[in-house]
Amino acid sequence: MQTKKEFRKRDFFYLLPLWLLSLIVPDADDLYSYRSKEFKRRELYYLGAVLFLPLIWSDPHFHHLMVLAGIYTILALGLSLFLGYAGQISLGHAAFFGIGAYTTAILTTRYAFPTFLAFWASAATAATAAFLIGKPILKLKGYFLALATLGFAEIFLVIVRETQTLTGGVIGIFGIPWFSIAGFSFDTYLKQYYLTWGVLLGLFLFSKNLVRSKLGRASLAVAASEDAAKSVGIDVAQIKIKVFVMSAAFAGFAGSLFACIMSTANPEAFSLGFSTLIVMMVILGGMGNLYGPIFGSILLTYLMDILGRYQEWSLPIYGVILILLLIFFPDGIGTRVGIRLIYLIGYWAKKKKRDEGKL
Amino acid sequence: MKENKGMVCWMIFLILIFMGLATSAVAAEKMPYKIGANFEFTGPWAEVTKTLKMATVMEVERINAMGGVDGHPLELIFEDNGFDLGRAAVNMTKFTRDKEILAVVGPFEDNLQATTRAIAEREKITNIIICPSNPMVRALKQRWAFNIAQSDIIVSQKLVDLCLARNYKKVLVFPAVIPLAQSLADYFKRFGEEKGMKVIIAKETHKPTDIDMTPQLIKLKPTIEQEKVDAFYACTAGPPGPIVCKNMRTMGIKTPILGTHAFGFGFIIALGGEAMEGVEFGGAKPVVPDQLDENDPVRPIILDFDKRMRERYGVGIDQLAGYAHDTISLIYDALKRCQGKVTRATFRDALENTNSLKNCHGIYNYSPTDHDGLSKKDMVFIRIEGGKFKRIKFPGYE
Amino acid sequence: MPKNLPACTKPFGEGRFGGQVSEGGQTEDFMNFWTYLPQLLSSGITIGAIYALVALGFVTITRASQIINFAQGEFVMLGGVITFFLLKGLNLPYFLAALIAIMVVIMIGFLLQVSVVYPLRKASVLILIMATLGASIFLSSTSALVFGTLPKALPPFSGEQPLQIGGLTVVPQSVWVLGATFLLLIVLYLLSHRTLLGKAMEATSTDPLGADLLGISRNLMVFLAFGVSAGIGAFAGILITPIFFTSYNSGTLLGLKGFIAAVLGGWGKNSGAILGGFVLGIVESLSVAFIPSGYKDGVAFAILLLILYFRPKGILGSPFIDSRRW
Amino acid sequence: MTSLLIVDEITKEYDGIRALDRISLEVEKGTIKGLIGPNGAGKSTLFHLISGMEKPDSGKIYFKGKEITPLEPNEIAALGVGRTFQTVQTLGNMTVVENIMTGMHLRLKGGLISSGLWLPWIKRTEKEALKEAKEILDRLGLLGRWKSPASQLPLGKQKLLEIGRAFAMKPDLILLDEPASGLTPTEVEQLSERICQLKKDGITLVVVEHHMGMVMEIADEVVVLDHGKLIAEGPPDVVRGDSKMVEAYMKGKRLNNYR
Repeated sequence: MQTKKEFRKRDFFYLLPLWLLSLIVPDADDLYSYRSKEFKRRELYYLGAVLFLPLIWSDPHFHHLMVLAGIYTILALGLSLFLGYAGQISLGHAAFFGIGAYTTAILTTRYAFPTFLAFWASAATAATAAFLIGKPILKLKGYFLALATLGFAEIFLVIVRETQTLTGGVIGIFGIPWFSIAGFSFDTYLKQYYLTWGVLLGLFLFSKNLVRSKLGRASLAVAASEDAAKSVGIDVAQIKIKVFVMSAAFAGFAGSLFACIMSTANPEAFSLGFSTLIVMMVILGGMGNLYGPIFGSILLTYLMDILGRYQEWSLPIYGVILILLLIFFPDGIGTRVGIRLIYLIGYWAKKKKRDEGKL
Repeated sequence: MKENKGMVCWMIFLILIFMGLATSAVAAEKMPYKIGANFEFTGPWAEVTKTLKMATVMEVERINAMGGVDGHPLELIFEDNGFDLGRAAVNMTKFTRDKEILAVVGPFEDNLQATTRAIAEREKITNIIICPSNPMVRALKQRWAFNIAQSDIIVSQKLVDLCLARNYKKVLVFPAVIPLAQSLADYFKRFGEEKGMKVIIAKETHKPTDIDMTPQLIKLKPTIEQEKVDAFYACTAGPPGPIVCKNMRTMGIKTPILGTHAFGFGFIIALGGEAMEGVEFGGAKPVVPDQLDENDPVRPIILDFDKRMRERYGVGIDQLAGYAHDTISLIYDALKRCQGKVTRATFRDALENTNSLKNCHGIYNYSPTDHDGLSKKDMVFIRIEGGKFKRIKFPGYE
Repeated sequence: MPKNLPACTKPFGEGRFGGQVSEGGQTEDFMNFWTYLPQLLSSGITIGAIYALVALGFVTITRASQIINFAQGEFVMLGGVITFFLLKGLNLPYFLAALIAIMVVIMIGFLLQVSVVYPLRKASVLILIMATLGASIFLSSTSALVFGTLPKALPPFSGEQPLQIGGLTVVPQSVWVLGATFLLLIVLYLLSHRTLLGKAMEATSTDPLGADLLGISRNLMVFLAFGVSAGIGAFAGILITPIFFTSYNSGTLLGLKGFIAAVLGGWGKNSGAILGGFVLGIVESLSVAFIPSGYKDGVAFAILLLILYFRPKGILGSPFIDSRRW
Repeated sequence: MTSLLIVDEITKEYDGIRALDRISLEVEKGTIKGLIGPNGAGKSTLFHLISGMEKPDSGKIYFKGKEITPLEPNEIAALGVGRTFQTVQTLGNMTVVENIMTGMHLRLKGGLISSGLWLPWIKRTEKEALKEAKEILDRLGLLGRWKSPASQLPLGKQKLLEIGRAFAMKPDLILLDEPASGLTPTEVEQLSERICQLKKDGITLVVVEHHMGMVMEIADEVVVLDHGKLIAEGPPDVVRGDSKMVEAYMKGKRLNNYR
């Protein structure tokens, strides 16, 4: 009797924080449920948080961090279309990010393009590059696909370092202007925050639509079983190319924003480590789930920032944390926690009903 | 059960009291002046940063032991930016957020410096940068950014002097693909040709990560032989230097080798072994602390600093330790000269008015037009002999 | 002192020595290129041997279980660095230091398998890739923490004086490297073709279920394979450190090149790994004669892309390519 | 040519072993063709060749009088050949209804951008597709679980779902690869009912099956393969009496044990 009471108490203890968590943690059955048009209440929570958090918590450091997280999220969102939905591996997205950044840098500093045009141009360039490289590469699978994309990224770095007349080589390009639309320039972190997350919101809706359309189903089918996909007449190679190009375009957008906000572009920023970081964001957030990238990138960006305090130890700790997270949450923290949550709530509700029934 | 509860209550009460006392005690003494340090504790520069940290910490403790700046202790706050652009920028913002932080030191990597300097300019906080080697970055005329290093201009001028003294008429430059090396090569060519030398910059380059330079050298060897170059300028930094020397000696090229001031580290000799014998370069004074002139104004400072470093860490000073020492003493000096309330603005003005301040690396003079500080007189000619750095002098070139 | 900084008012890159290369800088005349061909070849062969050794490490693991261990390069790095530490820090004799270092690295390999690969044995390819990458981050940064990031150089096994063989000069260490490589190849050949253990490893890789039915413990095989490959890596590290300095971050690139070599020669074959290693090393060092040396690293990855596109089986063909995972 | 599918003298070898040896058969429109034979007789190989997953060493395959031998699987599917798999391959990462809608892939329109922007016509198509998919599920009796993940269905339902997916393509020919394997007798009953319904819809079927009773019941014609050779062909009753088939397939046992 007493034990039962204790149980109920403990459940209650769990539930309050977990309910709060459920507002920020992506929904587990987003993985499965038919992707419906109408927004859920949870999504409104997210939107509200994105809109008002920076105003409530007006701290430049937080804003700056969220700007970075937003940029990484755009990149990770594109990657999760390719990684989580089409089930292909890419370790080369840092290259597309870099292509975007360099396109913006060159266009704005050399040819005095308005940043808004450069923004679209960089996405176009990245998409074109993805199309050209994807046609031969995407017939590979698994490890070899990963290695091929990685090789592409390395080659991109070498080219950037060597073509000094165009990219400034290792010296890089400086003095990229702020992002500005029609004379309104985003010069404070708050404005940049709204810029980044506005772009992110648009791309998020875009990919949400994409995922529940014909193309999204086709890519999921490719991920599940290519034979089955072929047997219903899906052109597997074409689908792969489409998704790859799409994710590269996202990376281009992200790169352009990055160049504008950091006001510099140099090869060191687009190395293998960055690709790894982005893939980790997608995995940890939970693959095949559009909220995953957001969750994962915010998580990792904050992790990196906190680790900065442990000067020399930051990198080893980072490595250990990565491995542990991968071992214990191979299908993403978000998904895992969400499932636990739903299970627990359901269990609690059942138990309550049972007790009432008894009384 | 009950006793325990009572105990707990008492404990909490006592703790609260103690905390109150502690806070009041802290409030009693003067607020510290905070300095942010935005360094690469991980990544390729980790070793360098370790030295910087050791020296800065030691200097700050010494100043605090002397009673700080009229009562205010100095306080260092370290953040790791992991060699990453985004994290460096975020750290910068984190520092600017804390109103008590007067200045930020670092980062060390060229590509990060551009961003942090831009932020410093926007947020109006002093950013002291150690070894800004990227010409594009160093040359940005910014109010709030100060450089602590021999600029590559004076390094190149010094090396040209060395060539003239040695009477090298034709020099082949083998540059690395790092910003420092590139600007060094350019300036060396310009000043050398002003002085009537013939400077050949090879098309062959090498990366900092290359582990074998033989192929490049093989392509350069014909040039060396046909053009009969008098000296070979290994324009690089870090491990590639010794590798180049080793490979050249292995291939039996006997041309004398010139180095950059980045050769002035112990590990370079350790790596190169006997291949490094006879390499000459224009370096900073801390490289040869014991071989300076008696009348050298900075000699006592260097010797004292060297002694303290050896006492505390058991290692002698090198150029980087010198830079760290100079950073802290510059800050100390500026803080002492601050009129009235010490704010970021007043601190910056005081720092900009630094005038003939004696330091490890020489005599610093900052002015609104010059944020570089050092001059050519603060460098010496150095030759590697018997696995040691040996200072060499030439009449007329000092 | 007023400074004129024309270089900095220049637009980027323009006038850096992409442009302002002087006349004598480049040697397009192949007369003297051919005269130096043997020299290029010798340096290529030395590096090729290193790549071959790293590739052997990859192959060993793949033969036991179809896993790619991205931390392979770190084994090489650790071998060199730990030997240096024992030699210089603890003043052990060279041979003993090398032996202990190899042992330690083998232990690390075992630990890696137990702590990372075994828990993820049922995970997808992607997770394994990321986990091993995380492991490599951890290993390299930890070695930076413990042994410092300064590059390390071991004394060569026998003498510093370069040998004069005909026209070309060779460091005696590269002879050691070559000899050791072939010795190791023979040992591995015997291990994998003459002993039961090797056959068991291959069996687990080609047909895991069948191996299980035969009573071969797959996990044990993977465990042993990690130890062996770690040993090979450490051995390679000790061999190369006298010639090319080993620093905490030199592992990653070496690992990738070794992997490229393994794919080039024929994935999953010891002979393929050796062949691929030498081909890659020679092509890399010869390529410098025809293209600006800045593109040298790109060459290896270009080769990777080409080989993956046109002949994923590699030169000698591969037993594993058909399996669904590749 | 009146026949819908014509397989003409095709041969397939796997390193030396002849999986199929100069097989030729014709499938009339609107009939059900049963394809039986012991394990390793090459039935699944034949399916792979027809659906283009593998290419024959020699011989040709015609569908609607058009040669489909060199075509890619998805092109063949686009011509109207649906199929199911021996090891059931439902798309486990999607819901049941999405599986069916995946089957409609070719019939839906919508490009990358337009579906990303969710333009009106996309909206309309998706709505109709959903409606139709639900109808199909209703016929298969799966409408109750249309929202649950396909991987959570029991095996029998998954097989049905697979057939539904193939049917959603509105094909002219469906190749069923051992639809009844691993099903309980009642499920087999349901299955054969569904198949007959499909036939009523005017869809031609080719069924590979071990379950003799079912094949003999639903098939109009039966083909017996053994070690890559076609040893008997004809209506079920004829084939059942065929001595060659009996001793090849039944290993001399009396057939009615299997009925």
